[in-house]
Amino acid sequence: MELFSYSLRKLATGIPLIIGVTLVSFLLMVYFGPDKTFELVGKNPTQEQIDEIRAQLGYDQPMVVRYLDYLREIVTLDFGNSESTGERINALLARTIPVSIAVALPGFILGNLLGVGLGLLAAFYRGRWPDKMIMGSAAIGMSISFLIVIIAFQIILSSSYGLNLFPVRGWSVDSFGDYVSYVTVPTLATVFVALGYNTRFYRSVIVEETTRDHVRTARAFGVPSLQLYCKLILKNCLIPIITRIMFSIPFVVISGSLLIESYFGIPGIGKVTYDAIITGDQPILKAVVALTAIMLVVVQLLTDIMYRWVDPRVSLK
Amino acid sequence: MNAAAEELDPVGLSDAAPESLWTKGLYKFRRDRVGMWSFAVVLLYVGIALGVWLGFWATGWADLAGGKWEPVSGAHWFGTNIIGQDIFDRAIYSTKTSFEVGLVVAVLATALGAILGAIAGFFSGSWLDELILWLMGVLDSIPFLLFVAAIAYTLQSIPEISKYSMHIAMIVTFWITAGRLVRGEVIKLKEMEYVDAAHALGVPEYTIIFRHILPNTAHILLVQATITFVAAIKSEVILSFLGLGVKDSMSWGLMISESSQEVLAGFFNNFLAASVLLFGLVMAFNLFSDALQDALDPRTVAD
Amino acid sequence: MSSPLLQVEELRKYFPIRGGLLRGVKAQVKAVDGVSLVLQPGQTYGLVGESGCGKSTLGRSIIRLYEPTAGKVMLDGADITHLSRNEMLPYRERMQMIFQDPYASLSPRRTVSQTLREPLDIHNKGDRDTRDKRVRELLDVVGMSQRALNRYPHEFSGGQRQRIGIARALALNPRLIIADEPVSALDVSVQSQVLNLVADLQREHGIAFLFIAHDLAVIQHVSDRIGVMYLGKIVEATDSQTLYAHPKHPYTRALLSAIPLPEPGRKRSRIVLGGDVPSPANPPGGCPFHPRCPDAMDRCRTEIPAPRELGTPAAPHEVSCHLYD
Amino acid sequence: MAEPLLRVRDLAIEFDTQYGTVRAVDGVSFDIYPEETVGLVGESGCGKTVTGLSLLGLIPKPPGRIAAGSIEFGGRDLATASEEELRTIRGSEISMIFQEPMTALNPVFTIGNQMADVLARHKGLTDSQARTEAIEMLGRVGIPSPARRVDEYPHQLSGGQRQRVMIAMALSCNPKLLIADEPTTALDVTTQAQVLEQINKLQEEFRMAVILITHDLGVVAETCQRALVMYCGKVAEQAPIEELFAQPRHPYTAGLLSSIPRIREDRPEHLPIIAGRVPDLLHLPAGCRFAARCERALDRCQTEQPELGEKTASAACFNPVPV
Repeated sequence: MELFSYSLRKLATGIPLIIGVTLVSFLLMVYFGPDKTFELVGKNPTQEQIDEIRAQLGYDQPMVVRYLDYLREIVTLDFGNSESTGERINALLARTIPVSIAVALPGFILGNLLGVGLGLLAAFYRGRWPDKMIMGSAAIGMSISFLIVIIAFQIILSSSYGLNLFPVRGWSVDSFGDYVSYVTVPTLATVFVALGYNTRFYRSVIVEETTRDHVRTARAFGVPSLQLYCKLILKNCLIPIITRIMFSIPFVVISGSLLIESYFGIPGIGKVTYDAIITGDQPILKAVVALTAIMLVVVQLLTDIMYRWVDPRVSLK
Repeated sequence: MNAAAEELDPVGLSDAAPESLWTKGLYKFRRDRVGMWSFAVVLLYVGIALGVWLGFWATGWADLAGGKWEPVSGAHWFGTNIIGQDIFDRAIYSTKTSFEVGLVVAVLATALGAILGAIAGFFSGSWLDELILWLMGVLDSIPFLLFVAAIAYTLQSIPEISKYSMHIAMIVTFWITAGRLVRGEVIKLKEMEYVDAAHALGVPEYTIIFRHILPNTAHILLVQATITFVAAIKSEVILSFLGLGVKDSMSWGLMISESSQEVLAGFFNNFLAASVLLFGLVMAFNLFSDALQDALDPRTVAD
Repeated sequence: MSSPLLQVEELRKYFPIRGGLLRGVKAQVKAVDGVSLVLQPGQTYGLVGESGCGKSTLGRSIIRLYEPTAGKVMLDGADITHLSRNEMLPYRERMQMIFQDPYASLSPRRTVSQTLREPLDIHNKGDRDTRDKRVRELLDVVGMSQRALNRYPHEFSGGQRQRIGIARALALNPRLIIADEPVSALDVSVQSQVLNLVADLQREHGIAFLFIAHDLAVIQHVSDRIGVMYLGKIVEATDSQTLYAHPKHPYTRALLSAIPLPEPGRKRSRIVLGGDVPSPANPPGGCPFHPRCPDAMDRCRTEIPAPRELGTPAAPHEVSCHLYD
Repeated sequence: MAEPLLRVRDLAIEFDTQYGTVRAVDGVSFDIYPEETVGLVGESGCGKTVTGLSLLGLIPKPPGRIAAGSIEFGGRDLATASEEELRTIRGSEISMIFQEPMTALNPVFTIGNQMADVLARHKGLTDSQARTEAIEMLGRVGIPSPARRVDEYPHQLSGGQRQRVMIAMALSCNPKLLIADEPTTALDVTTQAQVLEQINKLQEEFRMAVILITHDLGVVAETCQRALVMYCGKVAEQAPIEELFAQPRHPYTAGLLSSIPRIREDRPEHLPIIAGRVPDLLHLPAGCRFAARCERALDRCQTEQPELGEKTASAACFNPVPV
């Protein structure tokens, strides 16, 4: 019950964020955005034709009404139809979001697990050669553009100039084998790029924790190193770790990996968003923005609840 | 003159020149070999970019100087692209583009973050802080690429500015990291007793913020500026690749975009030239930034 | 008797604890809860108590680093409790502060001369040359060499930094200095150096001090009058000799007996208090000291003792304790 | 006299800094006998804490290391012992408590959990045995309602109580030696009195030796039988308490004793002071480290380093204060 009322209050405090995000994107995309009337009407249009198109696009309504319409769409979770294909946006999301999750999830999990593991290892050997090796590799990994990684991995793993092990592009989940063959290269690329950043972040969090007084106490009472790092220190580091992981979830789920999906031609939400950006398909963009903001508010709530679960000093107030 | 006076000094100060924290930081940086090497590489890139800017080299980046996909030769060091432009010139020219984006975004985003972060931190808990925090939260919640596209939309009608829509989008999103860092630091610093002392002397609030507090975050800002520089360069490449970035000019992102079809046909020069130059700059800058951070870390500098 | 330099009447400073959805005030931390004191020109009032008793908050409320919640602060007979930042400016010349932490009280990126010139600049004292001269003079007064001028704080030891902080407070020739634990962060051998300096300033420049400390041994050397604070209230106040010779309040007695003496073999009957200082957010009812008091009676649990005058008009001795009712 | 429990000889501890190597402790020797309380006194930076940490191999390395000397304890040399060996000793035969009770305990585990962990490791107790034992120990150090407190987290306790928990944890395996590093410095005077009383009482009950590291000569006078005064990485003087306070031989000890602020019946115009400041460890003088601040310094003091004698009461000084 306490949890429930806390959740309600927390969600309520998310409203200004949602309003802010929608307002900013509405102002940019719609208020200051391009007038699409003349893209849609034919040559030498009559005034009636123009008016009809404008009414269809809602341009005849005042801006305030159009923004309130947007808010109504969010509350009812009904974002209308795509301007370019006419497809129901809800159907579009239901079709593409699972694809995006399927593409991004393995890389996301692996990238963070390996990041924590390597971060622990580097922190444990701080200043000695395993640390230098890991951090050196992380610096190299961080310095290679995502784009280059994708192209290079495609050449090396998927093209006839390299190992030619996986399909060049495309997507299929007809069988588990298909899934593996299509998801491997995107996953490897994601892990490669994320690992450098993650390892650095997790190592610095862990190293910071090792300088705390309670770690010296633990050593003064004979706690073995393995237990010290994997239990005592790690539990104290969970708050920044959880924060980092949780807050990247909305961007992984809703906007997907736009670059990966458009490069590999994977029909996920990222590709849809990219196409919508290129064609200026506002209803889709508005839906993506709104959903990201809502997800962030929910994630914030979940994160707070998880904080209490890992740190007794945090209370739900 | 009081009794407990001069006797205190004999073992006091050394005769060496006064040392600021910067002098100490410089001393430490000089002894960091990786830092010095990476700094040298960064300087090399700066030289290249300056040369392009002054018109010393890579002036022919847009000329059709040869045939399609010519291999590496004395005339074309990295060969030519699909329409016969010199890849070496184009790659060198792109260095200037990168620095332009990197410097503009790093300087302006860090400055904006410093000012807004300092104000939010100093007045933490007030409506001003709430407003700035809300703005940070909002801008952080809009997917980056969408934001760039939206800004580009908005500025379409103003041609003089529209070619900077990428810069503006980056500044508007990248200041947030600096802003949060500075805000956190200022919240800590404003509790320091030297700030109380300034209040007790009647120093005006904005003088306290900008003369007493903000200079003590300078090391954070400098490091954050280098990090933003790298982020801007990397984003520029991806945005240009996606067609949302540089137009009417040359950039490594555009070269990679050109090459994405070529590589499947087995022509790698465009891709390699852009990637290697980009990697070199980003790597050198990352290492430089790390060394700078170590050198300016007050925990090790102060004692 | 001359007119008082500083008069504090029933001063209160409450800090709100916020919580809930609209961040309403859920509770109050009563850091300073109705304190009155009077300080004559050139005198030193020692304020002593354990951490969390509100002594620092009191000092900071007097110099308006905190906005007092209620009560009155009068400097030279003028009420300064609610003056605006600008109106306060002329009073800041007369009242300055020195701080506890010699590592935090000087801005690390400003040289000694920049730090010492600032008060003169803010208050428009003289021209360039007179300001330069004044800065050199200040270093002299606190016993530092002129070589310190262009150096940064981190090049100095704790004791030297504390001297620079004192020089900054002296720059405007104040009549009152609030010293918030100025020696507690220093090593023993340096503490005495700074205490001697404070005593000299008091004697030679006629500056009055409100000297805040947790250590009864430190405060004795500089104070004319001493007030003992517990949970936001002054529980006993009298002149220095009387307090050490005839402490009345059970808390003062416990505090005195708890000081470890550097005299081995001298066995004393020590009053060891039970428990810890309660949180000022949730103070006990009645006398705030009753849960730890060895002499607590029934009425102490319910009734807050009022200050009682036990001394003479010439040597006042105020105690807030039911034992003396 | 009995065999010493701990025998430290010529201990030297170095730290690498960016400006060069610093010897924080330089040639320190002392013995600790069973069941005695010895004070290790000095001002900040004199090397007292580092000496304490080195006894358990807790010097952070890098940048620190034991550069020379031996620490004999129970037939082993702790200065050269392996990490495994040290681990079996830490918290069981030698325990240590620290200055900052607020941060010394792990904030995300209950105090019972942290205590039980020590008991399980060193005494091989099961979880429920360890818990019972932990509750008993909490009671013995004067924590009210220990059975309830055992399941609380450190942030729910006050500073004084946390320090008691640390003491309970330190004594739970009956150590032969307790190293207490400024255990009451962060506490208020009235709480300090409680905690010192508790340490004295427990020392008798547990029959252990205590090394009390502190800057407060008052605390030493009230709790120790012997003391070593450290200055700038060296022992300046060692003596039984009564002797040390009544007749300090080293001018530094004498200066320190007279400069302590204490309650006096008559107020002197000036408190006695030690002029000058402690020399920088990077630029140590060739002779006695106190010479530049010393009123009794001879020519010889500027060039030659005085040695501490072997006797239980001795001062490292060429011109000691006459008795």
